[in-house]
Amino acid sequence: MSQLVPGLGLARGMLLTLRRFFEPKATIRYPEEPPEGSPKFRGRLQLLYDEYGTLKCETCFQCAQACPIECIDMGGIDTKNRYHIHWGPPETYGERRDESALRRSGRPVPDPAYEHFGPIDLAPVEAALAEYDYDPKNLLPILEATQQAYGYLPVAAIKHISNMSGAWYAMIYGTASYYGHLRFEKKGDREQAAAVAASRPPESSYRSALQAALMGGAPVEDTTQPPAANKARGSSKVRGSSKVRGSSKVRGSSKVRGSSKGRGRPPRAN
Amino acid sequence: MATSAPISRRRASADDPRVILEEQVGVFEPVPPFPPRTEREAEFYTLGDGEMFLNMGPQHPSTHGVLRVVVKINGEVVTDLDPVLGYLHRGVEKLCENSDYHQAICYLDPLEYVSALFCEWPAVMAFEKLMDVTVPRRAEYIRVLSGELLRIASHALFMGWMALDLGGLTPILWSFIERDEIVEMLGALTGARMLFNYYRIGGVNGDLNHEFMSRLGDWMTRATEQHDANVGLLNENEIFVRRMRDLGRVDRETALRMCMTGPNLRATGVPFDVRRSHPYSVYPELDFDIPTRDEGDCLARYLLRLDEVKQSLRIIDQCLNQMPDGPVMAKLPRLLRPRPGRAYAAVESPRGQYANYAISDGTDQPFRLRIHDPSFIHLQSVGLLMPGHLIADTMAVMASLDPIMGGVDK
Amino acid sequence: MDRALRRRLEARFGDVLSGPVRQRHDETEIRIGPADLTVVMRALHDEPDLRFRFLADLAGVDSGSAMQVVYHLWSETTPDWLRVIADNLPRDDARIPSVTFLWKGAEWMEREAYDMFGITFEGNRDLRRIYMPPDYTSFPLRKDFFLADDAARSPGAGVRHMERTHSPRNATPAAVVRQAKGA
Amino acid sequence: MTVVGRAWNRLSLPGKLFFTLAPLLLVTTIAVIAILVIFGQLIVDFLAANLPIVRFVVAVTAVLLMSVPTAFLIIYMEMKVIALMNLRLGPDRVGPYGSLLSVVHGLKVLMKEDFTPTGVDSIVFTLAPVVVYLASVMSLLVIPFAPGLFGQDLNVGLLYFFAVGGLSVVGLLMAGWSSFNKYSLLGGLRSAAQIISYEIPLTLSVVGVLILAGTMSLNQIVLDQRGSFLDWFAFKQPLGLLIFFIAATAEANRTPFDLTEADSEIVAGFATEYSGMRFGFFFFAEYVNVFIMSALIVSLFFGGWTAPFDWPWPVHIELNPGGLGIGLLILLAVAPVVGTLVLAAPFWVARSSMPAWQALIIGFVLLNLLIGLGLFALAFLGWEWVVGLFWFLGKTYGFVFTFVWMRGTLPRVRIDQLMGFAWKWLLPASLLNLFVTAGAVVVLGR
Repeated sequence: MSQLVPGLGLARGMLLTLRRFFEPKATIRYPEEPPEGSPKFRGRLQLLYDEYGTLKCETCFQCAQACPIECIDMGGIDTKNRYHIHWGPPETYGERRDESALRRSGRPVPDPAYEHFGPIDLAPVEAALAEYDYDPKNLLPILEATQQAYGYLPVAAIKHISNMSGAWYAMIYGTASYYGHLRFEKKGDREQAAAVAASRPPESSYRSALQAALMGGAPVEDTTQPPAANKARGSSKVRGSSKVRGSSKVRGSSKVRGSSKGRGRPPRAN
Repeated sequence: MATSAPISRRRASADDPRVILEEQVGVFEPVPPFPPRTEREAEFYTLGDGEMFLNMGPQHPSTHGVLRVVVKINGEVVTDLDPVLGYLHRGVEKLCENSDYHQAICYLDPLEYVSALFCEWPAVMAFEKLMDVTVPRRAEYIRVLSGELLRIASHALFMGWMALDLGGLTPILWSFIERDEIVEMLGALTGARMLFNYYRIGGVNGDLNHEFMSRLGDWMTRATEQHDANVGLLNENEIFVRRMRDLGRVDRETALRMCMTGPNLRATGVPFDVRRSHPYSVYPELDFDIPTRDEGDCLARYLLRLDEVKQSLRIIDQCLNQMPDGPVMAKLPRLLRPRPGRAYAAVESPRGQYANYAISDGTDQPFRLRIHDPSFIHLQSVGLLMPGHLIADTMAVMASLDPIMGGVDK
Repeated sequence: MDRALRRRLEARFGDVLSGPVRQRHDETEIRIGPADLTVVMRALHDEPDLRFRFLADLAGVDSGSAMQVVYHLWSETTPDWLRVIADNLPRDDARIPSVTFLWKGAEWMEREAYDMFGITFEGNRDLRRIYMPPDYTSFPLRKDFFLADDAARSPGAGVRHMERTHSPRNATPAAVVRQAKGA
Repeated sequence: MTVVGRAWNRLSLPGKLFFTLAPLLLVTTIAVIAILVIFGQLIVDFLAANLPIVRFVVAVTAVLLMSVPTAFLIIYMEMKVIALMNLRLGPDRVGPYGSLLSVVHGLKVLMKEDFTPTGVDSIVFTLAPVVVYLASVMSLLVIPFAPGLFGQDLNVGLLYFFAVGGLSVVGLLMAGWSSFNKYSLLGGLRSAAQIISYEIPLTLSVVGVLILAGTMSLNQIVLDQRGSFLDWFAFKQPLGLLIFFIAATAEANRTPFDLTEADSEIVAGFATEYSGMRFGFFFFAEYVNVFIMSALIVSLFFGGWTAPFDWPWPVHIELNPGGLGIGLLILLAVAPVVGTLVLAAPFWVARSSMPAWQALIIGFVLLNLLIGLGLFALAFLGWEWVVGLFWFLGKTYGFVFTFVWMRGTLPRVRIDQLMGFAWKWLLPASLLNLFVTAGAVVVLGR
């Protein structure tokens, strides 16, 4: 048709653009209206706090080991207030990247045991590993043998196990922290735990926050005054938590959550 | 510009300001500073009578991604052309060798960044072959569904780019709106808008959810007419048609010799589509045609992609009808250590046959992962299609082959 | 798995095969020496009962002990992918005839294999580096490639990568190399 | 001294300014008055003696001054219209609906570094933008905006227009050649080939109009078309109009003929190496060209400033406010208040939630709008040049919109198609048009 009448196609195109000229527009005015994040949006990493102002993160490393490009670098205290543990690019790269690169290039593989935990003699670990032929499925016997050798599980040993057996450090750590009879520190070695305990908010602040949350009454003032920061954080989180039950739980930091704009907006027509 | 005397400028040395350097500036001749290494290079970098080099890219506005093309022109006529790659090279294959099987999938994502699922798919299939995993049928259907959606999005973007390289400003934004809807719903399904790390070994990451299905249904009701309205701007436009017809023509023998695949091969009349010629996933159960066209010029490639969009819509409809129930992931150990072996898997990406060749040595990391990218092959054939056309057509031909530099440079 | 194809291949190339015809899933695999490549490829491409007209992939492989070049072919005569492995190329000087006389499109794939593995394809008239800069000296995808050594040779020598900066001192490959040399 | 110094130091900044400026102002005023008293007669005689020169200088100044806002307006139009056609919102941050964005662009261009790359022929490189800009601005001189409102009524106006407009090729070629860049070179050569080959159909398509009008002065041509819109040359010269429109698009380097700065092929054509205000000159010149081409199409084919139909009820207004006497004062004092209250009342009644002051503000704004409209209506009916300007700008911006619309829609043609179209189709068509018109004039008389 348009081949017969020259210029007809052009005219149609012009008419189409003229019609679009009056149609509703698709632009999102970004800073004013934040884009809709779907509930499954994975783009944002954030640490969640529970109602009492403590981190929900138990440093179980599940996220770190699930992260495909090893971009999560985390350290902290585990829930039993036991131990300073660390996971992140240094270890992952030091252990996995260089190890594999060297393994393939036929060079001596370095021992990535960490200096700041003090290098140890890894011969017993090697023996245990060799006994159970480096198989992560026999993790528990290996760990027990290691603890038998050292009396506890040194980090260097755990890292060596993960390095040799190919199992993730986080997996071994999770296994070891699950069984009660596996220790991470020498008997009677509690300085670090004490230091850690000093930095945590006292139980009383939790009790007051709990009362505030349950019976809504004014939080009872405890005799030992808690650190101001913790108290403020806890109370603020009590406010935030009521908002969490809104529709947009997943999207956004507590700021967006708190704003009335974030919640009652209809989905984008598009 | 070929000036006899080199333009030079005196400036103080960065190391020692008292030292004054006489340096040549302002001139960039694309001729490499070293003697030609190959026969072809020697032939290309010798100028004939009245010829000159024009260096397009890597900062040229319309080379998709960072591509550098050294064009040998005689007036406005392109006599020869030499693409220079590697500005986006990330060594993905090496990265995959040093990361375990799950991580490798994620590294493959940003290769064809406009249709990322098709980069994961062959790798996932190859790994499944390596460890003899059978994927649940629901997962296969979800893969086909999302893949075809992404194919439509990619083709929509192709049309926009095509028009943009011909100087039309509007279609690129319309097609981005069209693509944005699809990408939004895929974001609801996979959790990411562009680099969805969604296909997993033995299934997919997460089942269909309500938001995705509602968005999809909303979109399917108006997809066809919206698409027709968008392409109505160009299909009958005399200027467009006259420019695209008989441009960059290639016959089927040459196309086969150039290892072309996908729409560019089908535009020459060869009905080679991996979905049919080497069926994978659940495509044998689905009913769709392989559109082909006989004249292998840019217009044919453009129109062929429009037909493919319609076929993809058909496939999506059937997927939604035949979607079975069941799990979306096979039971797998956390630590994957396939037996030593080799596996080759290919899928039909919007640009052609996208293939991966994986070798396992028994460890938890692939011993070798070869990535075969169709854009790489098609970009190579630009040098074959271009000579005799004008500078203005260089970008048009390149756009009609639709290479993605992320995939070309790996 | 296409048994007929296997029989055909054994009947046709029985003498040049350097190993048994392996079949797994939908792949058929034959191994030949680099010397026979031209004959085998031409036969596969031309002969009416094979007609492998379509080169699906060309990959270089460093098996640690020797170099390989792996071709994947497709034909309408069989539902399988045919994988031709040209095996036992010496690692120091790997040479193999090019297949650009059949598939001109193999040119860049061979360039890539050359760039990444240092395999020389005789007959490819444009065998340059394609990804790496022209003054690059090593071949990244070989198994003996090691970034630290390469960085020492490259213009970026002395630049510390982030992982090096963060990781403990004795775990840096440079130290490792030193240890290896010392030991 | 110290006294004065201390007093001076005590002054604040405004005070210092006042005490500096006030004496200067006094002195200048006295001087000016003195000069006027003494030489006033001489000056008046001198100006009266060579009025054309004065008129020319004034006209050139006015045209230069109006070219920049025109460019701003058209740039904003282009941004906004294309955005709306793309289903975008376009500029919406600076000023109401982003209408000040083009002004910001102008300021940005002014503040950018005016960069001269190494190796360019710096003199030619610097002169080229000026040539291009002047070529387009000088063409504005002969365009009749309204009865009595034009720079110069040359009797060879059209020739002057084409001659001056042709100068822009030289500028583009200079830019392309001097800026030491292959893209620029290609752009310059393209522009030379394109503009020169489209000059011919452009000129030939007008000849029909010249034959019909019998004059080359644009003002006369417009005057010939006054009356109803049936007297416009568009209906006597449809083919000429089509050819002129296409050729004008090519002349102004607009899509689909914008090969000169085809960004997807040759990066920015002749303007690749330019930055800062030099680029700004090219930028403005392009849009001023759009305005000029639209204005020329309107003047030649659509009756310039003449209304499409005569105003059916001719009104003659003579205002003598003095006649009202004291009533005028009362009116001026009372009318605004009463009007505001009257206009505010309905809002205040209608919406109980609205506080009174908001209603008053609305009423005041409405009142001002009404008064403004009334004044414009009076002027429209009373003064002819307001009518002329109204119609002229209306038609012209209609065509500007068409140019922008085409840019939003059409892809770019190839260079060989472009030349082939000019020489194979437009040239014969314009010749045909010319012969037919001449024959018709000979046979039927004018």
